Amino acid sequence: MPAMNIIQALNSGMDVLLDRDPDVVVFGEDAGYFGGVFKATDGLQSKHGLDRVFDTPINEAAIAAMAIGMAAKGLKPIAEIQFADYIFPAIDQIVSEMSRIRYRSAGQFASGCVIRSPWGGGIRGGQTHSMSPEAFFTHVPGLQVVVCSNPYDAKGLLIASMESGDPVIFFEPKRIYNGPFDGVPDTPLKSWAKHPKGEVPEGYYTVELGKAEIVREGQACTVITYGTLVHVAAAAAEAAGIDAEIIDLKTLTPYDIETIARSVNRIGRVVVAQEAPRTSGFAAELIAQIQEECFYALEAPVYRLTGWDIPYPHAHEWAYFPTRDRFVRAMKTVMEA
Amino acid sequence: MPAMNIIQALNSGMDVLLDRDPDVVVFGEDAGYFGGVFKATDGLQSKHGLDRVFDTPINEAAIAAMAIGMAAKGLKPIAEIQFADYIFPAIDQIVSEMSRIRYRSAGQFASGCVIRSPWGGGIRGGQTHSMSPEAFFTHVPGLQVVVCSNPYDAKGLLIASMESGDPVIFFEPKRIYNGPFDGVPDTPLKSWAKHPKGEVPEGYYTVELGKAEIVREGQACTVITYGTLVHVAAAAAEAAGIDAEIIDLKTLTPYDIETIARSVNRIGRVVVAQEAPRTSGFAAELIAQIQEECFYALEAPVYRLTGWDIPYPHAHEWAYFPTRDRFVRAMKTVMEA
Amino acid sequence: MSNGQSRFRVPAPPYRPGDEPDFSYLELQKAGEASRPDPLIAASQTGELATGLVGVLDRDHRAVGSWNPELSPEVLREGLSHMVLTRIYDERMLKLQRQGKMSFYMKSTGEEAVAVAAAMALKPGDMVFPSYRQQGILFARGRNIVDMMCHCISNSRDNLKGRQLPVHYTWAEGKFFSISGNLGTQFPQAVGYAMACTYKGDDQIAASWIGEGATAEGDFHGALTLASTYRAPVILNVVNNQWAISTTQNIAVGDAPTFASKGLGYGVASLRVDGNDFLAVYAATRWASERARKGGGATLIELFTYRGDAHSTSDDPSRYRPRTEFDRWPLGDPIERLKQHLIGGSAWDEDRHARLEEQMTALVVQSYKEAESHGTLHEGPLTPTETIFEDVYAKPDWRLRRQRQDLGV
Amino acid sequence: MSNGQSRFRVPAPPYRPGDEPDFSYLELQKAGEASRPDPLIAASQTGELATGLVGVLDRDHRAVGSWNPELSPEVLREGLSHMVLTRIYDERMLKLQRQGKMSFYMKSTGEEAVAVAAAMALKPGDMVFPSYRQQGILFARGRNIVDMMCHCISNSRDNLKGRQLPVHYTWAEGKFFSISGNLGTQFPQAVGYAMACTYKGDDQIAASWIGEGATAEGDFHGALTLASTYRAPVILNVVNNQWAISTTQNIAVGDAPTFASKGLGYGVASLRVDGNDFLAVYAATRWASERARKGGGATLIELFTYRGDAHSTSDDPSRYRPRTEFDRWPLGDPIERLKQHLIGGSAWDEDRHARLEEQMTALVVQSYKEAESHGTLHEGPLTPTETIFEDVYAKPDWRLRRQRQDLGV
Ligand SMILES: Cc1ncc(C[n+]2csc(CCOP(=O)(O)OP(=O)(O)O)c2C)c(N)n1
Ligand SMILES: Cc1ncc(C[n+]2csc(CCOP(=O)(O)OP(=O)(O)O)c2C)c(N)n1
Ligand SMILES: [Mg+2]
Ligand SMILES: [Mg+2]
Repeated sequence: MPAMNIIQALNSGMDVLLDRDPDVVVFGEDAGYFGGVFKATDGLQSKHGLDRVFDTPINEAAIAAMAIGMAAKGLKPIAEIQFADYIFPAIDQIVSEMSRIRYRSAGQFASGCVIRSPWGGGIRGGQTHSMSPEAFFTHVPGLQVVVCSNPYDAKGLLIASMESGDPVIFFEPKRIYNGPFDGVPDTPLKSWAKHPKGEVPEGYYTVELGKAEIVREGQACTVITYGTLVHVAAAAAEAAGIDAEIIDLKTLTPYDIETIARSVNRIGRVVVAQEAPRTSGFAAELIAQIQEECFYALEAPVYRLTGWDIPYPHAHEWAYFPTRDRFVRAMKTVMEA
Repeated sequence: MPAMNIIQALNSGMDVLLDRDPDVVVFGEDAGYFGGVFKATDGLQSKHGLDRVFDTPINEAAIAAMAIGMAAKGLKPIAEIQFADYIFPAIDQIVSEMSRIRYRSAGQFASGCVIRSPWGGGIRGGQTHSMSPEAFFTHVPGLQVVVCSNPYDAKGLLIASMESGDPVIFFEPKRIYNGPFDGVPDTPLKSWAKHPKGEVPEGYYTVELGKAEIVREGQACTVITYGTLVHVAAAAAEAAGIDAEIIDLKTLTPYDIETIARSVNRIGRVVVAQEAPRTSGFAAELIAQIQEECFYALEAPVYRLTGWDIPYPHAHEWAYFPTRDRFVRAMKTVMEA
Repeated sequence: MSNGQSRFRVPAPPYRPGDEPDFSYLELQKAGEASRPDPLIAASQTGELATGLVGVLDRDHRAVGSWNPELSPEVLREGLSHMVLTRIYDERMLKLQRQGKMSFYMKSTGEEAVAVAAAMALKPGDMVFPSYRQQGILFARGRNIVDMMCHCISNSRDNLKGRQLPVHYTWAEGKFFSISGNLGTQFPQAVGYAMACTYKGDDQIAASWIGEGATAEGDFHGALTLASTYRAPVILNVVNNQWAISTTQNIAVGDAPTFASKGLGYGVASLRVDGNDFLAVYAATRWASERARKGGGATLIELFTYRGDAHSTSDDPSRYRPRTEFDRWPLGDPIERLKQHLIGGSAWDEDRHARLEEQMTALVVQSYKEAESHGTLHEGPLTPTETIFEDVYAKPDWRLRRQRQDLGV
Repeated sequence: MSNGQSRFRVPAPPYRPGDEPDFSYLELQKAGEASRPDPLIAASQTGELATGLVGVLDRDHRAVGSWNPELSPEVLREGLSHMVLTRIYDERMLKLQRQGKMSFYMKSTGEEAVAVAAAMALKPGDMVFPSYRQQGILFARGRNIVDMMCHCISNSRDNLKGRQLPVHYTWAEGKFFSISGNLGTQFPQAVGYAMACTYKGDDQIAASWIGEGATAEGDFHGALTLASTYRAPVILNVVNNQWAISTTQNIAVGDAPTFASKGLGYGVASLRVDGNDFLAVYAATRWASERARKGGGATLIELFTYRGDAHSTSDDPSRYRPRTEFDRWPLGDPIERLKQHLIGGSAWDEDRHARLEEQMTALVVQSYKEAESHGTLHEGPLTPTETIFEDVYAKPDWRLRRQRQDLGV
């Protein structure tokens, strides 16, 4: 199996979808000729044609609306929002329309599509190229929210998302596009080539939505997270020699409550981590559900490890980011409580 | 003191602000000549002039942007978004701009303003006139989110919001504009005239932001909520003879953790209620914080009472709404756990 | 500071309650004056059409000029019949709303031609993305009236399972997209649909309608930008009925010459049309659909009309405009005008009209009886409660399964 | 299905890498041909100006025609000096970025006149809402270069406390609003500010700049709608530098004649201007500011120019356009053109120019030394870490106090 980074895996996923189904179309700002500012759609236009992979005007609302209209006619759009920070102009079309077309038409129409978007910080992007706005979408009935954390999953989840028939907000942690990240500021880039999930089949396969994965088994505490922080958590466990069980959620809505509860009920000590600002982030949802589901198993308060309630800063990025050291501290706190 | 309903109290609050400060301006769709579809700005244009209280084009993003630009020049805008469901077209201007101007300019500019919006369901408004989108805004650093629950607070919180200097998203539970609601479907309308908080001073006063109020003292369980549901909770306690302590949050960000923790630490049994869909709602935030803050005091899982993860239905509105009966069940559940 | 005088300009409508409306200041091009160019002309050549007024029926109700679509009496009578039905239906539903049979209603009084003529000029396979004031399309496309009513009273036969406010119809079979309560959102969606038509290589097009007030939304701009960029086969209709709830069209139009002229800046063909002239609306829609189908791209059509009644059952227009405005409206009543045209051509008479009205009233009354037999909002039966958990996703996940259980349904 | 052929139309740029660019197909009005009307004419009368091209400097670098602002040699030399400084600053900052001194940089090469001439034509009290490519405004308004650099390298003296990406300046004292990373948002904000100016009754106006690509955003429409409705004293500039990262202006403009012509649909005066002609940009801005100050409302100005270098330090333009495009650009280089104009009028010579460049280079080098003495992004010192918790709110609440504690700063 070839080694791919996340960008290559996504590219391969879209290529497979375009090959298999003539109704699939791919579009976004700079996504056509140029292949996207992160190159995720590189080469797809020249291979599949100008009307299947194309550039759009800079209007995210119109991009989402176009997807809705196309889906009503039976197409299967994959739209790119250049940075997750720029999804807000489209949020009315996503929240008020896309997410509800099936419901409000009682199933007569649906808006199956994938909205892909580079997501998260750790790349010195400042406040407008670093956001993790997943919580805005996990609150919306009718949407599925996916955050991938490695090349293998990226491709498999992307294909599964397209096949779900529902609108899927598909966030891609850009910090780890080219290699996993251990959460140590300014650490040299590692490559996906050495990571087991960097091996990606060329052809068709899916990774099931709604299923989390225990990426590291352990007995001392459960760490539940997604995206970039999956790797930071793993690095923290290694670095501090903590026997943590690490759960990569992959799908945020619906999240895999079974896998979570099984682990928490067994271990009773939990860290939930997100990169987004703390208040009303997705970690809060997980904690609210965990305390309901596993109340009597909990031996310590669930530790909520997050970004701060501030815009993502530029120069002090690492003071905002949930680094490896903050993970170690979090794990120790729940273990010692 | 005159009896006022919430609309009259808000109207009086804006009138006071317009009188006291020439920099205050009021605008929104139908907010000028007509005085707003709920009449909150009734009479203000003829009293204060066409350039202080005026109609806007139907573009919520432009309304928010206008507020930002005006605030940069020192004006103090109060903008109305006709229904909270229609705030989404403005969310980019609010999230990416208004909330961050102070931060990103390091204090050189600020966007102090109030965005008022009728909020919540229970009025047969269907999915586009019933939403409670507070959680979208509580996740945004730089915003304050307020939800009033009675005439006295409505006016006092509105004036305090304008004076805070920060952008405040000010949600008004339209179900209780004209009288409190006990959460029993199709119950006859009660009037504010008989409610102690229906007495509203004519002149200037404020209700402090960030402070919750214990609207009912009790020993059996703590109910934390805001807006319409404050009254539903109280009705449930009365109806079922439950000795519940009911906390009206009033300000969601920053919420009054002290008042919450004091009550929870004392009682150990908690219901948190919101009308919005369940997943990633603001109740999750409160629960996450409560389990951290009061872990060892909790005697039962915090009960999360919410709307369902579906768009607000029209005909089956009461099957969605957290009714008095659902409150009773929630309280009993935490008390019996 | 406050002297009641505007220091920036806030546009006002010509008349407010108490004023005597007089629309003679409106300089409207007369029927027949605008000439009909080839549908494939350059958008830039539609400048005069965008500020003029495409009209066919003159003051004497004769069809004049090059836009005359030369429709047969049968077609015209069909159009008249749909319009009459629309109006009677609206009246009846309003009454029923007042009686508490439904939560809400919105009439289209005075705007029937905008919907009916356009729907008749389109092909049945063309997809429509309407706003909440084009119920006429449904009649023109032959929707079952009982079904429409069952939706409005949210009963057990409501094809939307009680999920939507009344009048927010969906009818996939009739190529009628789900109506949104959010203004303007359907405009760029229609363009996406139209692009998909071209992509699929079929002959279909899309059409959408928004109010003049809603043109201020960003989605209006998104729609026109997409339509221009991708040369999409779509008809973008702006129903300028002069009012957006209490807000005058002056607030939306500002200093712009007309709403139609906004299309020119995008290089989109633009027409302003007498929206109360069935023949003009029909002809303009035909022109635009021919343009779209032949690869000429989008057309923006402003339908100049007047909202004859309240915005919805939630407002009282006498608070913000003179009661007499509709009577003084210089473009008259679309039904009356088509009726007189037919009578003038001896293809219709007062008796037949009276009978048509009777028939339609009977149909509506009868239909309502049948509809009510399937329940009403307040008395039921409704769709089963558990259906509120369906159609959120293709398949419900554990959250919805649990929540349904929690509700005990 | 896929035959590489478009079934809906996807506009392409004239040239892609490997092509030999030839812009002779552009039919641009010549300098001096457009005539300058009274600034208070009706917006509808600006139609030809919106599709033409306001120009002053002809091919021989003479100032011709009625738009000639008749500026003194002193003013022109000042403009030249700001433009030269802008370019040298950009070059230097790019190099420093490549050396890792800052995280990111965006040059304005080729677009210096757009910013510098406009800033000089405005009054100092006028508020500007720029995009990220009008650094020239700061030089024209006399901002301290060391301060600018301290921002770009996010050091301890960064007036934005390291919170913003480089080039996203704010300078309240110089009436320079906070630059956003989100495209287009500043456009309607500027209109709100302009309305407030009128409200306050002062003589100030607002001006904003967005790229041609960003005109597709809904905020562009919101801005023009507000400006038209409230007749706000604002200048809305669209910098058409032909590219939006890799996306050709054709994608944003679609079938529209020009970006300027989009203003006409709103009843806003509209001009297309040679953006590489210092005198034309100056004259157009003066015209628009006179219009605004006298109550004529907004003007939309399209500045026709070319993005001479990469979009930012994150992209490589040779992937999507021919390397030679800028050389072939028919409107030349704004600096070279003003320089030749001055030389032609014997108000400048090559020696003085060489000295100017030397001085400016020295200034930039010297300033950078000073800036660096206050730290750099990677080596510090930065603003103290705890400042990340400041300015979120007027007063930090318990959440931020705790979080600061948690971080241990
Ligand atoms: C996004 C959004 N904002 C506000 C509203 C509230 N609203 C409903 S109808 C209406 C007026 C619409 O006027 P117009 O577009 O002219 O259509 P008309 O009702 O005249 O047909 C408003 C402001 C809404 N439904 N959606
Ligand atoms: C809302 C939003 N969407 C997308 C982007 C990403 N983006 C940054 S610059 C750019 C191109 C802008 O082109 P243009 O408006 O022509 O300005 P120019 O860079 O040419 O000056 C894009 C798409 C953004 N910053 N904001
Ligand atoms: Mg209208
Ligand atoms: Mg550009």
